[in-house]
Amino acid sequence: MVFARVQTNDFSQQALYDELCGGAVSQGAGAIVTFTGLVRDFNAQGGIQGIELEYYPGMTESALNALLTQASQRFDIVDAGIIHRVGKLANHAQIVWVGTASQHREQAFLAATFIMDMLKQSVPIWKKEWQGDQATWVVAKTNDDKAAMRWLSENQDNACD
Amino acid sequence: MVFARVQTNDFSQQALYDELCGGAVSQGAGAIVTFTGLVRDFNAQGGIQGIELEYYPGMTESALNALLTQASQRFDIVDAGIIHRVGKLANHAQIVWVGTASQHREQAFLAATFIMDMLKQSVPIWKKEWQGDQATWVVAKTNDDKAAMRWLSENQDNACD
Amino acid sequence: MVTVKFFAQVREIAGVDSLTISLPQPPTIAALRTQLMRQSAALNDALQGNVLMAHNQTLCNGETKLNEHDEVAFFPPVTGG
Amino acid sequence: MVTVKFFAQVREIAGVDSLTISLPQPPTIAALRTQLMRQSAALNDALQGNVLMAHNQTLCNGETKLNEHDEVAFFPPVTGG
Repeated sequence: MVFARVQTNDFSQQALYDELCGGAVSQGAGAIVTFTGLVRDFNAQGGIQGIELEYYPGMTESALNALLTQASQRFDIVDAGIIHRVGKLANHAQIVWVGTASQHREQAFLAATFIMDMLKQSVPIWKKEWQGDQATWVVAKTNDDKAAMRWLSENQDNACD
Repeated sequence: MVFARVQTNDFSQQALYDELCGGAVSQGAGAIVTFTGLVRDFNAQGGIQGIELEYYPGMTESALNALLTQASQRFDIVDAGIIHRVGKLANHAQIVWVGTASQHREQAFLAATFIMDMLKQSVPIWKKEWQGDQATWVVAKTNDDKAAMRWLSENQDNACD
Repeated sequence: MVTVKFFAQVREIAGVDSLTISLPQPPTIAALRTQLMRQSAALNDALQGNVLMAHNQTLCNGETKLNEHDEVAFFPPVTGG
Repeated sequence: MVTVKFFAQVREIAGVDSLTISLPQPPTIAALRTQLMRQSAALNDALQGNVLMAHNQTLCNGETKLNEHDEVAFFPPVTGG
């Protein structure tokens, strides 16, 4: 049902949408939410020339699958998927895709937000940014910690109540 | 920049994604959120055989555009689009697509949630469900009113604080 | 004259998609609605209860003032999306 | 023996991707980390400060007990997505 993959090659929006919906519609899904992260062409210091992503083969895939299991237990979703690219990526390239399918739009939105917030805090992937021939490791953002903490400090399924 | 269309024909996930990203990446978009609503094959009374959507030509398009303007003023997004189908739609067909592009994922998620919540309450479109040769108008849901009210009662940009 | 449009259940119960009618006195949507409801049993049924109103394609309330050639619409709470 | 892996800045500063080392005494990740930091200036620099730890590919803390053939990893806070 759920799917999680780490890959170097690009992904197709249509193919992933179709993969997610394949089983989901027969389970009553009426709401599909997707998130796509793209390489931005700048950071706080100025323009950049692409990024490079490192991962921990084995653990990264396990962490992504564990995240989907958590999301499925916490939210009323019928399917979900994550694709994360690694290696060198050019400016504007697709980095990550998350999709959720639910009977209810609120649950689909919450599950997708949860997956992205937790992914940014708990899945072993590291990013460096290229400026000229210099690559600099990105420092983890306090904002991302806060976004993840919001979910950890809650007993409710709903981030907004 | 923003786009809103009412149409009878189906839409392509890939084409809409590409249309949304076209201008958005050069404006620093790093986060794309999409929502798709599908026809479910059941309601509280049992199985259904498709739906039929009526709209108010002229006002529906204006209301969708006004909603995109509101979303652009309220959230930090660089682009957004809405496609809504009308006419007869079979079970599992795509009904509505909303896409938002932002520099920040939280704003993209909030803007897409806001657009769907407000669309369900303020855009003149009406749905009937077919069961055999009987079509029954769908009654507006209290839940949808509550979802929209949440945004109207807030001074903050963020539904979760 | 103002143009009046009906949609969804309201249209089906009224048995008419649209009609034209002379400006009511006072020239408000509330007065127009009352006038229409007196016109026929079908319109009376159609415009009862929780019916939304639009003036020149913008949602409005009963106080809204009407002018010649305005477009008014009556319809049930929306259920799109 | 346990296998130790390093990632991202930690890997670059350590100057090594992975190594094997005999089980420390006491057999905890904290003891392993101290032992590695004493081994070279590079490892000392690499394992200083805010470094996350994984035990058999699950995030853990310094108290975690180690067994023969376990896999341990040290890396900086993650920045994917």
